[in-house]
Amino acid sequence: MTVLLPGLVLLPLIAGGFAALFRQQGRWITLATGLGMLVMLVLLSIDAWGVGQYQGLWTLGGWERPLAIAWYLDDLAHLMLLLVGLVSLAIMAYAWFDTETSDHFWGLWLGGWGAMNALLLSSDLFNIYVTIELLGLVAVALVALSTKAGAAAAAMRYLIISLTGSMFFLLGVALIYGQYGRLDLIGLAEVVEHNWVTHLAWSIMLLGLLAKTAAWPLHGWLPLAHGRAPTAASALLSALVIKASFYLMWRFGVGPFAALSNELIAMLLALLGTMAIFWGSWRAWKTPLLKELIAWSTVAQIGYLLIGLAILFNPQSILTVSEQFNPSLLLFWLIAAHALTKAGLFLVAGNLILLTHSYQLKDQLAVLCNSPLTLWTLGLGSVALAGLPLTLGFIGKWWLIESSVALGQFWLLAPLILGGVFTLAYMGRLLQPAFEQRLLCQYAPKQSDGRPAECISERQLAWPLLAVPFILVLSVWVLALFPLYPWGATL
Amino acid sequence: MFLIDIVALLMVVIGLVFFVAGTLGLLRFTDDLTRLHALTKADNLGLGFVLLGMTLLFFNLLVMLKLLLIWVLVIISAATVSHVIGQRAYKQLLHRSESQDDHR
Amino acid sequence: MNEIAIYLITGSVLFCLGLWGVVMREHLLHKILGVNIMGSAAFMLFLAFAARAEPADAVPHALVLTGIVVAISAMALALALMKRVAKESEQHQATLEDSQ
Amino acid sequence: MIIVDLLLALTIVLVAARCLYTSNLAESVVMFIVFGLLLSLVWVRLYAPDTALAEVAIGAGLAGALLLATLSQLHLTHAAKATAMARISLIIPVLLGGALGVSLLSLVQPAPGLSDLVMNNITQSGVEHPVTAVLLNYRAWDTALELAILMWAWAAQRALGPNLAWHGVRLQGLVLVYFSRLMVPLLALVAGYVLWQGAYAPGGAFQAGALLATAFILAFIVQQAQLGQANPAVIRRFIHHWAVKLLWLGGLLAFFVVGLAGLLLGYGFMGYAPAYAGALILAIEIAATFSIALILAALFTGEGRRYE
Repeated sequence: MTVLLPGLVLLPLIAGGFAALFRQQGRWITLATGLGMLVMLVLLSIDAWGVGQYQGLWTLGGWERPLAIAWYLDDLAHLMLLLVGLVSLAIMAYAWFDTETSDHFWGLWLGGWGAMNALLLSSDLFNIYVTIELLGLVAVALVALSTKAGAAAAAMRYLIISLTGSMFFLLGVALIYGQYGRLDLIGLAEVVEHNWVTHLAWSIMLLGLLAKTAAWPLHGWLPLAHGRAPTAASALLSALVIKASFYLMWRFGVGPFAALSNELIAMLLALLGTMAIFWGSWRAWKTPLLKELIAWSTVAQIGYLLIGLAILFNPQSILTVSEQFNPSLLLFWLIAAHALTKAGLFLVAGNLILLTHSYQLKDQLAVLCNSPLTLWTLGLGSVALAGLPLTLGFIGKWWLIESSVALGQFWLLAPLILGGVFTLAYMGRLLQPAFEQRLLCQYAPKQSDGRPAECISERQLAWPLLAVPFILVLSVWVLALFPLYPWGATL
Repeated sequence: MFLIDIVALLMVVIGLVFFVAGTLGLLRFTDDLTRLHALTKADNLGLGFVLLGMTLLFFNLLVMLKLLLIWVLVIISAATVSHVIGQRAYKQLLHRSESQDDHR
Repeated sequence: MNEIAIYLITGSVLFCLGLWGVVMREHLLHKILGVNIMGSAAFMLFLAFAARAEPADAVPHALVLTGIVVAISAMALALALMKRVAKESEQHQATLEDSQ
Repeated sequence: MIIVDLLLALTIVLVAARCLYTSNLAESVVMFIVFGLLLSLVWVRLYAPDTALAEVAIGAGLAGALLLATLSQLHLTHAAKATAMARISLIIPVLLGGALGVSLLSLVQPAPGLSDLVMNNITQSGVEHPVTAVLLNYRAWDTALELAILMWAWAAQRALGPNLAWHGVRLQGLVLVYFSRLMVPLLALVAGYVLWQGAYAPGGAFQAGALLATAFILAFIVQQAQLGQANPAVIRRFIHHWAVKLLWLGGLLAFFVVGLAGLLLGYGFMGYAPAYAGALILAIEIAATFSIALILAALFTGEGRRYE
């Protein structure tokens, strides 16, 4: 193992430590780190395209597997590493130009990035617990960075839920160790059998992870935390942090605990997902606050991911992996589409708040009439979020629909299709008056400098603040044009 | 050997009796200063007896020295802590009697 | 019935008690202590499993040592956050009642 | 001995219940400290002296100090009384937990675990004490990440903004000063001893770090109590001096440097050359001890900015 994989974890952790301790230099440390990480991610992907020498199992410390901690890099982990890296870089670029970014942000998120990478690579139950705790602490601190009223309470609620979820996970790990005497996922996959303790442990871990992902009945903390966090933090949390616990459910469910999957648990997850789509969309439709609207939409979008999980966990599903094609990885594109779109939308919301100094949806419409790029970003983002054809989300959603039909679960078509309609509906709350207003503005009385009255223009902002969200949202469309599988085989 | 065991056991039991007495005082006495008195005096003596019993059981110079060190450290910290608590309790007492004077 | 059975049951009861504190008590300090008690309960299960082997299995011991430091870190953050919540709330009350 | 276990188990459950149930926060905190002390007894009964040491120092001692300090900074120290429903519902966790525990009894007898693997490889690991071998050799990556957690818990705490003011009482007399002059060097000495002993007996970086942190905190509290809070606390400024801050990262850096060196020399990431393993582990442990001690102390003292 050359230095690439450890570097992806160590570099952000070391740099983040320095950035946290010496906050005045945090920005510049982050810039250097970001460039370094970009280079490493590119090198890793080039390798995956050609040789693939990094793929597979790595045991740390030169010991054999049950004793040592193992890392495991496969296509899914690799794609997640890329997604986390690119979205982080984009959001950090935004935060660089955002005048309200706290100097605590850099050190905190570098730590979160390192924790995320360590989590994605890890193949050891207890090591995963340590990484999710690190990520959880960072995430809570990111929410608490905001000085807005209620941010501390939202962060506190998030911390309590997150810690309780971790404790459930830890209890599950303890039970697994008691039953099998080992913690490595690969080894567990070989020995796991049907018995009460194993089922109990897996359910407890699943429960903890569902709470950390903000699945439907356990979602209460998310709109508060994501709605009140600073802009860049909201984007990171919604795009990446909740995906970490989702990734773990996916990993465990098809890895060590695949033998335990049954139709009951799949049905339960599908129900939770359905409820999440309906309830999240409804609340997004009702809320008067822009950021809370986007946060509630995250709750709804998690519903899609849960339905995807239900399909993965259903033993009837046909998930044969051929040379060219691993169908379950289509779910990854749903994650990627959501991460990219949601990051973009939260950044746009941040722009609108910067311009109007208001969190209310109705105040922000005034900006849109004279802000073509913001309007385009919102429009493209809404369509991408709804998962209409030609976007990346459609690839994932189509797979969900196809699989539901193949499984005979026709009722799932209702949430899957209606969810997209709902998305357009609640995003339309922002878009439809904006288009109307834009028309009105063109005929409105002009000021002396030629700009329409009572319009705040996006041109008051630095251009990167507009470009970053646009690029994020556009990438959801562009990626859908490219071949599905970046490096050929088995993906 | 057997005799030593019995003596050691006796010491530990005596120590425990002192502990029980100290705890009773802590629970039953009415104000902070007397509680402190019950606790520190009885417990230090109790700990001394228990440790004495232990030394007899092990009868090893190194262990003896360690146990002695424990006893000395506990006594020092107990004295300091009760000094601090006592000051606090005394101030509260003064404060209370002052406010009673005000009422009259 | 040996000590391992006793501590397995105690650990389970403690975990549920901690969860009760997190869910049912309003004050944040109780919630924080509840989470810590849940963690200690998980440690108790780990160590009870370790004590089955002769000599005791060292791996869970190391895991619990790591876990204790993680728990104190989380507790330090939680207490600091609780103080800020109490300061920002109108009655200086450290509960989550006014956050909805 | 089974009676001792039963009594201990019963007491610990009652103490935990009381800790969560009472509406007096001070009582809650004291009960939690008692809970930590009882836990360390349980750990001793479960043949885990290392964790017992750490539990006393961290779980009861440091956590207790943090909790008491928090209590002195809060305005209100009474929570709402538990409602009647909450009181009745207390039966649920006891029954549910009991049922859960009984259902786990199938795990009592066979003893799968990594004990044999740990002992078979111990000669290669550089230390004689199996727990230290697991912590700093077999599963060193966990330990490194855990130092990162400490680091980021501090960063997160700092990100929350200024701390609340203390409601300290100014003490008369110099008893505390003399006490700290005796105790701080002794604590440092014991920390060094515990660290050194970790190679072959219970002890190591965690326990030593916690002891050293206690020394810092003791010195800080004594200074606070004797001088009153208007004076700048020297200890806090020492801990937050930029050169000392480098030591905070020392543990993490030592792990990473040694880990990468192992990678480049062909022993795998986080691997050691067996011949030098003992020395490398000791070096890492020394760095980690300072990191743990300084960060834990900094978590207690705060950076110094206070709300007015």
